[in-house]
Amino acid sequence: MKSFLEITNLAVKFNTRRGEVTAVTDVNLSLNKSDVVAVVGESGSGKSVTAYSILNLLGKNGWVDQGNIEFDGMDLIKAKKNLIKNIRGREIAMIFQNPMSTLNPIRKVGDQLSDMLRQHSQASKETAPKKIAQLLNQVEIKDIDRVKNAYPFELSGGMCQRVMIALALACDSRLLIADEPTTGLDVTTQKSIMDLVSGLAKKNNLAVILITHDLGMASEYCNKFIVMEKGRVVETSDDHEIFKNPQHPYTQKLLAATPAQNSKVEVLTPIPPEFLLETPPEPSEEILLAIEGLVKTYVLTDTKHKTFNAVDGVNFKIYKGECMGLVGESGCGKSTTSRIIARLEQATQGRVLFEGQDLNLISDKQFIKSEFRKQIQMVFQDPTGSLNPRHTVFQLIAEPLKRLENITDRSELDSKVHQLADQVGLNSELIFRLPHQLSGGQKARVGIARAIAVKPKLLILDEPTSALDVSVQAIVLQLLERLRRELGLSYLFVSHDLNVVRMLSQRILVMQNGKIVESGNTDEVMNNPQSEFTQTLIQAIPKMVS
Amino acid sequence: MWTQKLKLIGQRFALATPTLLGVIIIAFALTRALPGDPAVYFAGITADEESIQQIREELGLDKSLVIQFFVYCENLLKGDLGVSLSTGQKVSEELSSRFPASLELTLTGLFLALITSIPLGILAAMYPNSWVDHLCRVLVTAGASTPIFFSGLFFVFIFYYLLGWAPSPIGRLDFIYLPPPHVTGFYTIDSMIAGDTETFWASLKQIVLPAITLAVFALAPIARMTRSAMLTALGSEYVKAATANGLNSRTIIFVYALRNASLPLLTIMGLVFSYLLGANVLVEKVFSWPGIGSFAVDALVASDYAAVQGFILCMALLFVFLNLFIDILYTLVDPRVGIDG
Amino acid sequence: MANSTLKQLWYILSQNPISLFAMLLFGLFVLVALTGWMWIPYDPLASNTSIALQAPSAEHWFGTDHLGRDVFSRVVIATRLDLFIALSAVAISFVIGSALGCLAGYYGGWVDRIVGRLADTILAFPLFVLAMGIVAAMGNSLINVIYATALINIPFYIRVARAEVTIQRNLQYVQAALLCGNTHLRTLAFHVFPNCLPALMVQLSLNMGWAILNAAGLSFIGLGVRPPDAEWGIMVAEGANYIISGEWWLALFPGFTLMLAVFCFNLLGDALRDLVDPQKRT
Amino acid sequence: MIQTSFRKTITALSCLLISLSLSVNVFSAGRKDTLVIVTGAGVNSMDIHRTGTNRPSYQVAVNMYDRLVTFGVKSEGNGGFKYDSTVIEPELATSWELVDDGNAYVFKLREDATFWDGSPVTAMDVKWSFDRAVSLGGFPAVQMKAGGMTSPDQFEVIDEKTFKVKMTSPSKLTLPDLAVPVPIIINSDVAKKNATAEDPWATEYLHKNPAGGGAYMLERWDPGQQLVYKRFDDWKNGDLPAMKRVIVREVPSAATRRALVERGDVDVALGLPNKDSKELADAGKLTVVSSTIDNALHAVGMNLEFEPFQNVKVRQAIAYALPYQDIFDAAAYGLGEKMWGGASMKPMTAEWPQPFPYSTDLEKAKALLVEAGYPDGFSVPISINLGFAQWTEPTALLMQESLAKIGIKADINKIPGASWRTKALVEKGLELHLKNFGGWLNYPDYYFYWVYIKGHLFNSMNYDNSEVASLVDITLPMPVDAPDYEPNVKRLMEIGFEEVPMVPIWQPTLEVAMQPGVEGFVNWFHRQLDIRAFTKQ
Repeated sequence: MKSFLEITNLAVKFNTRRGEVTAVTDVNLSLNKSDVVAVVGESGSGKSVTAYSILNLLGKNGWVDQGNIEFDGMDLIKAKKNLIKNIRGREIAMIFQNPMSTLNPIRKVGDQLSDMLRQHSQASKETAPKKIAQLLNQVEIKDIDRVKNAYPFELSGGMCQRVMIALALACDSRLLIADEPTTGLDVTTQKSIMDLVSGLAKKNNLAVILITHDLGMASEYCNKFIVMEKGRVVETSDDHEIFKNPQHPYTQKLLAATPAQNSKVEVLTPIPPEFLLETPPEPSEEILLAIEGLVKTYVLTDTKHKTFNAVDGVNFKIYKGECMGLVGESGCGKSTTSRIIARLEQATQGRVLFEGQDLNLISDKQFIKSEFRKQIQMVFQDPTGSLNPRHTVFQLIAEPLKRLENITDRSELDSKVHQLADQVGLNSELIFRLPHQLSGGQKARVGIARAIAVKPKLLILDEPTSALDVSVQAIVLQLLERLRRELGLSYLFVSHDLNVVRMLSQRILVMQNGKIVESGNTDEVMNNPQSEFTQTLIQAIPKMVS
Repeated sequence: MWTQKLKLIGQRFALATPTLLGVIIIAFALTRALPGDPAVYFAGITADEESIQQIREELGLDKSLVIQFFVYCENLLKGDLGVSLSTGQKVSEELSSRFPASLELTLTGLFLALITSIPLGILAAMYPNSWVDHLCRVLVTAGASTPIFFSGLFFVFIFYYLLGWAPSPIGRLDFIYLPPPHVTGFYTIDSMIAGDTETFWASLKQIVLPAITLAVFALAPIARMTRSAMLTALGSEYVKAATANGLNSRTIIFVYALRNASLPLLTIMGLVFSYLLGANVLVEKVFSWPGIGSFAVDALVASDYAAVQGFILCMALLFVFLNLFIDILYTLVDPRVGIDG
Repeated sequence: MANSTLKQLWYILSQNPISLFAMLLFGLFVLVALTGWMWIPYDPLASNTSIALQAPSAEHWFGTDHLGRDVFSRVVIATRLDLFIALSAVAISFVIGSALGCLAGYYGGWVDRIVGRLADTILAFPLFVLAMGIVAAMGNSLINVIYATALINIPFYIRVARAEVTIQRNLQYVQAALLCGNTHLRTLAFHVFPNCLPALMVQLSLNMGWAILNAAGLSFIGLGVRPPDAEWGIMVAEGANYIISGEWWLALFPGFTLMLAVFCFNLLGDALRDLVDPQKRT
Repeated sequence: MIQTSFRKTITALSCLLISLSLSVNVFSAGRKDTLVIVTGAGVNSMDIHRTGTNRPSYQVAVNMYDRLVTFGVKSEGNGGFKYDSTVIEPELATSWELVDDGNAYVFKLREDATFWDGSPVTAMDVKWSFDRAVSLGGFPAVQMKAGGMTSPDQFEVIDEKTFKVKMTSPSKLTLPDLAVPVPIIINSDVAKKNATAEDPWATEYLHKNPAGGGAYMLERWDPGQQLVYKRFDDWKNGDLPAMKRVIVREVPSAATRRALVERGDVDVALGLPNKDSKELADAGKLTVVSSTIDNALHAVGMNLEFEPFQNVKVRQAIAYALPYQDIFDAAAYGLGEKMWGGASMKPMTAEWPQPFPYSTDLEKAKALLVEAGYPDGFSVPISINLGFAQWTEPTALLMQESLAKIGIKADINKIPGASWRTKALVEKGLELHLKNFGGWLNYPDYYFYWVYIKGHLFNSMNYDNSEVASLVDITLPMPVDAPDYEPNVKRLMEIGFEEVPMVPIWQPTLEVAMQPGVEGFVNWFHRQLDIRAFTKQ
């Protein structure tokens, strides 16, 4: 008997500015009713393309070049437009990443639900409101009346995703394709959304294809696994065996790189690098940075004189040679704190004592000329956006040397840049490339090389790996750890991901609503969290079931 | 939410004030810098020094510029725009009698442009890089590239002089008709109100050719904006999601894409409108249309301060109110305005 | 690297035959502007009343005008003047407008407000009428036509530069530049501004067309270019009186060439925008 | 589906457009007793005495008001008429005589003449109107002054129907000056009713509301668009006009005016460019009237403030360097009277204007320049009035080309019509310029009075010659049949020939095209429209 959904030998091509590009080849997938399949892979692996080709959503420039997709006996590739239209949303539903932008921004949520219901004749004008209430209730939305009459921008990301799920459930479809449904959401929200999806799937007997880059999430919620790399399926497994005993080297690499509850930075690659096997030096007792009563107040523009404290009385210290983790969800004030320390913003109140000197007392002009500008540097979140697209790698790394060290001699610059590139493991033939010709990991290395060029004492890492694939993240984390040990740097590691922070940091701060709610040694915080918020955070981390 | 929106509208009003002040100052400075002594101009053909001086005093031109400016502002507050020296009428009367003509023409042009260019833009966005897209692009660009004085002249030549399809280019109505009783000032509407279909057709015939000339010129910005906004909307996540949800293409294009695309379209309408008002000047010249554009050109040539200033103020006011209107419309269409703004 | 850009260019051009056409046309116009004086068949200024108002023929491809001058030679020679006016006007508005726009977008606050008001004030006038007023007030000369055309285009550069800088300012490379010890002004000038150039270049190309139209419109109503200099707008204006009497070639050829030039710049702007940002093409 | 709906919309739209265009009925000039005239310039006031009233508005004074006297009108045989400067005819006055040793005129007013409101026209009305003309200042006062009338004291009411004008000294210009458009007779009762303390002459009221007794009344005036006249059926001061209603529509574009008359949409097109007029005449479908304007010249002026032009040889060199025939062909299309190639440096007759004794001779021009000490020429801007670009532009272009051949480099300086007066006539600061002036009163001495006397408005050349000044002074009041008149005038012309501060090129014409069957266009010295004589079959 044929399975519920059967993809055989799928090959998809796209017409792009660089000519015809094959996105996936030879993809096979089969799934039965009530299966929850994870399609795992890093960016560019072709996992989303595979999902989109099921509903023929490849857009104008993409097409299925080869292969077959059969759904419940229907050939979806050769299907007429009308048939596909009726299958979309009715038989097979889909939810996407960035729920805020997948809902029509200027149409009320209720109307969008009603569009869907009426399109598929699930309700009439009269019965729609009742049905909508039912649906919203199903996705565990409490204040149904408010949500129904709300525009998407008035709802939180998690709420929007719930609405999307409600849309997907509206017609009792039998297959749900979830394309990275939790990307961009906070960890705690992630968990509740995934719990909801898996609960509903069980209840409604839904088959689910979960497309994700997160092995942890896959292992927690799915029962079948497909690993993809560069448009090909590299490994398939019908059970959790894959986590214990991965066959393909890529799966092994991926598995190693995925931070688990207990993984250490040195084991993020299948073969641990030598330098990390040495025992790390003990952090010194000397205080490098002390933050005292830091407050940052913003005036809200649309309302009269209403203010909002992004950072609300923060105190902490960083010792020399130490990595301090700063964790919190989006909007908690962690970025503002780091930007104030990096002197990209001015504090409203409080002191930033760097080696005993209050930086807030130095004017902007003086600061640029002072030693402190060299001593505090930063690595940014977005490896692409943080590199000037018109500068070559050489120019990018040389910029701080020219500006802050006043090195103008070309040969001196040349040797320094090469040395730095070498230090961060950047091949010297990449040195005259432009950012768009580099991979994500290479860009991250350039960012790090630039930051350490002027030999700073404190390096602020602002979510340095959140835009990277896990395998790249692993290498970058190892690089950072190596540099800290070799150069005796101190880090302030800002991230939303406790699991990542944990691996590099000796101590951890947890921030919520502009305040620090928990601080302590990494092991203490992870194993014995005191505040309720930290507990939820830790619980929300997907557990690798193995 | 509504109080917030009202507040926002109030803010827009406040924002317009410095613009208006700037306009008054620029208008004043500009017109005072015009060459040619109006006193000499209006003294008549055989006037001598003495009578010129007499007229100069009469016009207040012997006083300092600062005083002239304050006198002007004072008069302005009283709603007195002065007397146009070249037509001899009160500027306020002159403008109000000519304004409907310009507005009727501009709006008709805009309407024609909208009903042709929006479908064109949508078509082009639905089939990007197809022949439809290319054709649309070439057509609208050619329209925007044609100097309006050139197209106007050739339209008259072809459609009036050679083919005789269009009526003579002599303004809003042919000689044989009398203007309909004044209600809105728009001859087409007023004649409908009066139930005079003959005059209605006559005025409609007069307006078609100049309005088409204008519309051809305005096709491009609207069609291109429609196309790009539609492309953005059609390529957006929510359209993709709506497609995945199986909504039919009619709903997707009109309810999901077009309504979102109408927002950027709205914002350029103000610009298009002012663009058309500027183009009006030349069209009114070619078609002898008795609007404020041709009035302003004549006034400018005659160094007619009061008229030029009145015209500029009238335009600025119109523009400010138009933008306000667009803002309000925008607030009504886009629920997000006023919340995160 | 250069190779891939070329490849991309070729792809865009092959997808868009019209852009290709515009590029060729642009090359032709530049060539004509640069070399026209060498190969025109007649002196564009020499009158000969005995052959006035002759229809296009083998000797006079575009016919002759009311003074017996060769319309073809005049149309060709006018290319240089028209492109010169447009280019200088656009260059001035580009420099001033983008500088103001960048400052406004980068610093925000009162700088933004003042610059914004300035742009709004200029835009509150029907631009063509404003240009007329400026030329009439400052004196009827070519240089004033250039200034006037430049002034009315400034708001557009302000807008584009401001919008672009507002986007760029929030990208992290700006903060990285600051961390590298650049002052704000330096960051703006050497990091942000170059990244706004593509968008500004698109505006520049589109504005070239606009500037030509505007200058031609002004000379149509008798402002700016002085006879006997050949300029398309003035030639259309001179020819306008002869259309009804059947001497259509006086206005048609310069008018058509004018249209073609503006057309070419508009399409070129489109093509540039395609190259810079395919999503934004309008 | 969407496509089809678009297609439907577009089809519907094009159907609408086509049906619109097809249903257009070509309106041929209309009913028999209505005349439609298109003109380029618009009327801006109903009151010729008011400050700021433009020239086209003088037609209101001509058609809606009467004067005491008028000039005779003679047919030119081509459907057009021309005023006769030698004949003064009755209008409101039935007779007049010179009294008090030629120091005053006494006019008898028509007994049954009434204003539009039916009230009789009295000498009091005339007095009030003339007082107004000399009191309001500005243009009317200056024009009255040319006829020797400067003060209300000069106007006296003898009885209801008898009126006296006293002159300060006898002048041949006084009577003709009463026939120009300025001294109109206003219904003083109506005017006084609408006068205020600040505005005793009712300028505000009369500006918009004519109050007269002329042949036509105002039916409708849309400033900037049209003026509609309605016949005053009780008009007694002349033959009752044929047309009951006359529509004067403003159409600024000359080409459109031509198209309108050529397609038969209007009866009369005024102010046609010479070229159109010539072509329409050649086509033969329309009646084209082309007649010269008395006492008017299109000329090149040379400003004596500019150093080279102080040398008479340079001025003569310019006069020899002008490409007269080319200009006449390209700018005038051969219409008008040639003003070059005169036989001798001494005028044979007192006829004015007459050709100046210059013609194109570049050799001679070059030689004169060398003699004058400018062998390499010099450079000088040619200033032209954009308001008259039709003729000034081609003329300047051809001049420029020709002057270059004798080494004079001339750039063309275009001046908007509005600034022309200030720059050319008031500041008198234009070095080389194209000028045109026409004297309302057709006497050569009147022309010299305005143009050749230092400080006078139209002497844009700053020409100063004491002999001319004294000759004009003596000749101006002199009757034409006085023995000294002809020699004086000849001498003036001789000086003009010899000294050439201005070089006339041609005497311009007035061009009008009319539908066949329409007749009665009158070429007046004031060049404005007189609708009273029009007839239509």
